Amino acid sequence: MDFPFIKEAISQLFSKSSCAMYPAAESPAAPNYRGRIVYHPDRCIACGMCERVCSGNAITRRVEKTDEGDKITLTFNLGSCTFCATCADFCSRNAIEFTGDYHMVATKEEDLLVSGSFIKKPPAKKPAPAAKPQAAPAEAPKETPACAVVPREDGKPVSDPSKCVYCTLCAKKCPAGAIEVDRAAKTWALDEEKCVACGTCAEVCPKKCIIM
Amino acid sequence: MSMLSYQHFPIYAIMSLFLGAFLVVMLGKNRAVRNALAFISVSASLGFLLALVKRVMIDGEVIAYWMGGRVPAGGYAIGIALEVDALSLFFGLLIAVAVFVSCVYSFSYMSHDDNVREYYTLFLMLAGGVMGLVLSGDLFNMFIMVEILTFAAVALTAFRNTAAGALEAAFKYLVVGCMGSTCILVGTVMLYAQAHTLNFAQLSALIAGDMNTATKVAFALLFIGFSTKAFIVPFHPLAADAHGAAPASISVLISGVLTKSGLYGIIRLTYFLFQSMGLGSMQFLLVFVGSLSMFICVTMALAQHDFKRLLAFHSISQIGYVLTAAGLCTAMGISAGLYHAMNHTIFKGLLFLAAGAVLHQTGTTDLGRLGGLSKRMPHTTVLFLIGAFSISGIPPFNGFASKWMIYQATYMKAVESGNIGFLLVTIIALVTSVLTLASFVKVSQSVFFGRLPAEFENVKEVPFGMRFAMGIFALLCVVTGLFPNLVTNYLTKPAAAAVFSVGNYIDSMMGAGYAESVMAAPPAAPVITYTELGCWDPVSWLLILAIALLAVTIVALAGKYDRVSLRPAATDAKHDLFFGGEESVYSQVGGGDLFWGFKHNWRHYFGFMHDLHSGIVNDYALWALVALALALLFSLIVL
Amino acid sequence: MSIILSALQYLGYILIFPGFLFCFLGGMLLCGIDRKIVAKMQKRVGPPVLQPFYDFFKLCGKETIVPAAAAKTTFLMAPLVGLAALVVIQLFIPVFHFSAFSGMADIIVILYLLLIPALSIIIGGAASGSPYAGVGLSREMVTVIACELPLVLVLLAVAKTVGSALGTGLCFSLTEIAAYQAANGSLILRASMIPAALAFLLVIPGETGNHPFDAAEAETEICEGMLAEYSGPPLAVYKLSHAIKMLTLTSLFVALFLGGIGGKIVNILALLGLTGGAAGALGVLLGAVVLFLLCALITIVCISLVHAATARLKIEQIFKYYWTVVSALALMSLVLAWYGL
Amino acid sequence: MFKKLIAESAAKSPWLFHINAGSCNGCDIELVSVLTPRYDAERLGFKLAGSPRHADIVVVTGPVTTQSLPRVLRAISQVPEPRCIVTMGSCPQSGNVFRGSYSVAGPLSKYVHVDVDVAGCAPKPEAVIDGLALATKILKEKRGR
Repeated sequence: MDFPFIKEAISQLFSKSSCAMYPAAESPAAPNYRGRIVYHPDRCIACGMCERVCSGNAITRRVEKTDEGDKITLTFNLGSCTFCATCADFCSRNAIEFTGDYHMVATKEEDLLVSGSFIKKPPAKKPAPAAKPQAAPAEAPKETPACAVVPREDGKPVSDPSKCVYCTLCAKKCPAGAIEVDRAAKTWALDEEKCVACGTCAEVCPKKCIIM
Repeated sequence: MSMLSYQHFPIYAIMSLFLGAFLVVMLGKNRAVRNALAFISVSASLGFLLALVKRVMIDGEVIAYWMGGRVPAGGYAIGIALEVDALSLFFGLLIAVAVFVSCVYSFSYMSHDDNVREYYTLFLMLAGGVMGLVLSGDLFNMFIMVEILTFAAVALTAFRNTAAGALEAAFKYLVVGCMGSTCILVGTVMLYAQAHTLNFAQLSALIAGDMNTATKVAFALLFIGFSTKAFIVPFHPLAADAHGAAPASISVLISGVLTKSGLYGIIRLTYFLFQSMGLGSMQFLLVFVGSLSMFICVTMALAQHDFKRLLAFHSISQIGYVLTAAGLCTAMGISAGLYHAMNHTIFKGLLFLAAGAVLHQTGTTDLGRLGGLSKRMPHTTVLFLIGAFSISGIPPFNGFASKWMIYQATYMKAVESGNIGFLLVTIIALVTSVLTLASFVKVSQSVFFGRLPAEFENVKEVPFGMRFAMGIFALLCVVTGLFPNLVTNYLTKPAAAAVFSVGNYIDSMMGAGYAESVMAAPPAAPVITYTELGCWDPVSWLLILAIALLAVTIVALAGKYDRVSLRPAATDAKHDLFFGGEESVYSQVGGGDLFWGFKHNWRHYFGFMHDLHSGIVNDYALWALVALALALLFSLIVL
Repeated sequence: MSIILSALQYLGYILIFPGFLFCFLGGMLLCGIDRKIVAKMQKRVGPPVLQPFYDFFKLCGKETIVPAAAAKTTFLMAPLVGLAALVVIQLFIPVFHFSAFSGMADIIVILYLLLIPALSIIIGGAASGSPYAGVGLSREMVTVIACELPLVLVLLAVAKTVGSALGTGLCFSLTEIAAYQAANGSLILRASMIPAALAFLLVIPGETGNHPFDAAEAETEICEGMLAEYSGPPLAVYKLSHAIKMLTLTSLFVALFLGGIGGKIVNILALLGLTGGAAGALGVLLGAVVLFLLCALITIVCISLVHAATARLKIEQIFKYYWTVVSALALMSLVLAWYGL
Repeated sequence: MFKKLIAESAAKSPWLFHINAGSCNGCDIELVSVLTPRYDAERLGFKLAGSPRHADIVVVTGPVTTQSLPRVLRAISQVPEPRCIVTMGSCPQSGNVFRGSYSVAGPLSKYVHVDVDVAGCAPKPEAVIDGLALATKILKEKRGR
């Protein structure tokens, strides 16, 4: 039988211990450590992207009708989160931020929930004359008239066929997947239910032919 | 010389047993009469011997009793004589106690068996034979008693002929036993041809002077004959098979009594008849054979799977201890040997009775199938533990006192003789003691602790008769362990003195002055003094241990130590055994799967031993012949 | 009156000085020092030295669960018997020149009394009925067999050396050995005794069941072996007897091989000019402190260093190691002692 | 005095028993790394115990699969009082990414009262030490009663 570590054992006896005395000495997390989630409701546009990409489906959204508009609360359940920060990557408004705070110890369920809410006001435009957009009956979204393009009253995007080159970039970028573009038939259609008027298509369009 | 004077007590002791045997055959139809007869004859024999203790042990008188009043005429002893000196009385007492307890035990132990009448007849014949052998002063008379006890033992081994291997074990025992008896007979005949007398004392006076080849051959034959009776190394597998099959009360007799008679024969042979123990080589013979059987049998015992076979091998290993101690030819050695022989009869008897109790209640002694019996048979477990602790030499019990004397004797002999061989013997003795403890840990885990198998769920405690018998042995275990000085002063020292005073033995038999006239240099009777070197005085050790234990238990109980949580409902996971989370199914770790580390390191040794002990009778007969040849060679060269 | 006085004195010996209190404090402190030094050797900070006390009192506060398959009384009584036997051994080990029960310190008896704690843990494990305990006790017994041979050889060597020096051929009494060493120097300084001392040092971790040789109580492989079913106060008693066993064996080493220091204590007292009762009491106190310090030193050398330097051995490696390497060392010193070195 | 001493030492020598209820071993390594020289939980008295009978704090990792559920509950029930149950990582707390799978028997809190949860998908050793320190405080209160 041999004693493999006698030299190390004896030499370490007199050297300093390599112990980071944790509770006494504070030990900060690594620079971009993905710890506790901080949610900025003001930036959020409730596009639901984070909720869909979260693998641990830790994000839940609750919409309440209030007089000023829809009060949307997003709750992040740290107890079900894998801290992979995919939601932060996908959040086009980077409303989700992972801080370096790793002290996530809780005795009650609630301590692990991070939530924030904001009121989503309807668009500032004059109120719609008749049916409210949400209650729009199921008439098919017709092509807008070929004359000069006029922005729609519910704030959703409309494309100017004259300038549109049907590059389908807006369809790809639309988080809600509400735009269908058919290059052959040269048609551009918008699905009102899905569209959340986030403005990504307008931003992205190279020809700036989408106006809100 | 009235009928009741003490002179007649030796013959009464023997005859009460034989008479009992005869009467049991005649009147033993119903159970009560039979038990009463057996009890009376056994206690009578014990009573007669106890009456002699004062006279023989304390006053040192040697009783010479000529059967039929035929005193020696013209210097030649014609009649048959009984001679009881301290040594024979010591062995006689040992035998009487063992026979008494075994008889009490077998009243309830044999209740299940049929034709128990024959059992008691053979039982009393065996007891009478051994008592006769130990008390007789005539060489041929010893041979006759050897014949009686051998046949009684063989018949009793095969008593439960339905048991597997009983007939085969009895046959093996018969074959090699008869080889031993014939060796004794031929040896006796050769001695008679030399000295024209059969009287033991006269023989030892005449033989010791002129040692020609005939007497040397006679020595070898007699030595081999008596070692077959004592089951020493070349003959030990017989004992294992015999004990495996015989009923437990008979195992007590075989291991406690039969082997002692073999030892008695060897001691008489080497110290008295040939007075050759002074020779270094003779001591080497006894010590070598003793330590060989000590070590081989304990390692064989570790490998056993059957409770009684394991105990059988242990009894041979303890006989090895006694033989080693007796072979030292020092006062302390003999005394230690005799003390250990007595202890061995007591704790080995207790262990065999415990094995019998287990067999009686569960029907099997296979270590693999038993387990957890302590929950159903608590008294037997406690009694077994007392026996196990005393055989492995745990201090407060008797095994320790005698083993401790043996270590001192061998070590002192090594120091005095300067020969390092005896040192090796001490080391073997100490290591064997630990191996004995290991095998008894194996037995206690496989039989009494561990998990209780389903088939023994409704096993009940043994009847009171058996527990009472075991209780007697357990009490003796503790008493002889606590008062060794009592035992040594009154029992072993006089016996050791008797072993050395050959001259007194001869004179008391053949008349004063006979020894000086006949022998060239009559051995002077040495005064027996030896100083025990250590300071083991058990009573105060036990007192301190008891006080410490009391203090610990009081503190524990004060701390509400016994407020424990027991299982409330029939099934509740909290009080189940921890199985790594699994459902705790029945799984017993016992029997063969213990001590893998030791067996793995000794696997070549165990493999060789396994092949050697083939169990075929002609192998054992061959061993007996080889042993005889070696003995002849040895005695021709050495004596 | 004097009987009551001497009875009280003996009771004091049993309960206070070399008995329970000294064993409890000394054993636990020794265990604490051992754990601290092992941690230091692994570049860790390690638990506070009083950690064994905390463990002991915490376990005393826990609930004792007796499994249904266990034999209840044996299960509960076994730890107490082991503890009592260990304290009895400690009583007979002389503290240099002071020995509580002077007439009765005997090596062979101590050798056998060391079996009782091992037996108590074995019977306790067997009584619990758990298969882990079955495997544990089989390994514990093999470890006991393994340690027995070298221990026997060492004790015989010491007995022979002191015996031949005193002329009685053989001396088993510890007090005589202590007196002999006080008179002419510790035994460790003699040539023939160095291998014996080394062998004894190697036996101590095996006998107490410390790290490299704790196959019997391997918490990872067989869930603490025989202690698998113990919880609460019985477990506390077993941990306590494990700690006391370390103290007993190290003080046995001091008594056997470093007795010479007793002589120096005596002449230190003489130097200070103290005589009579005061010197006796002070001498004993000084002796106890020096004994504990020596024990701590030996624990660091033979238990902590070996614990930190190597990994746990398989049970057959333990057996082979003890019966070849360590026994050879001990045999060498026995043969040297035999031929009068 | 004695009872106070016991309560004090209950907080100073908490022994852990680790149950892996189907974990991906991320948390298991983190738990064991707490005992390495870098974080050295032993200086606070923590020690990994081999059998639940010796444990005070039960650390459960993994999303309590249906296969391991009965075994986890049996092992936890075999721990003597007073005891604390700590779930480590997101899996025992909510099933994490495995929630809703046919073989996950749901969060541990459905079956047993969980005292402390250390969140993090493989929480940092420091967080584990915090959790265990919190558990010892709870142990002391339980002991105090």
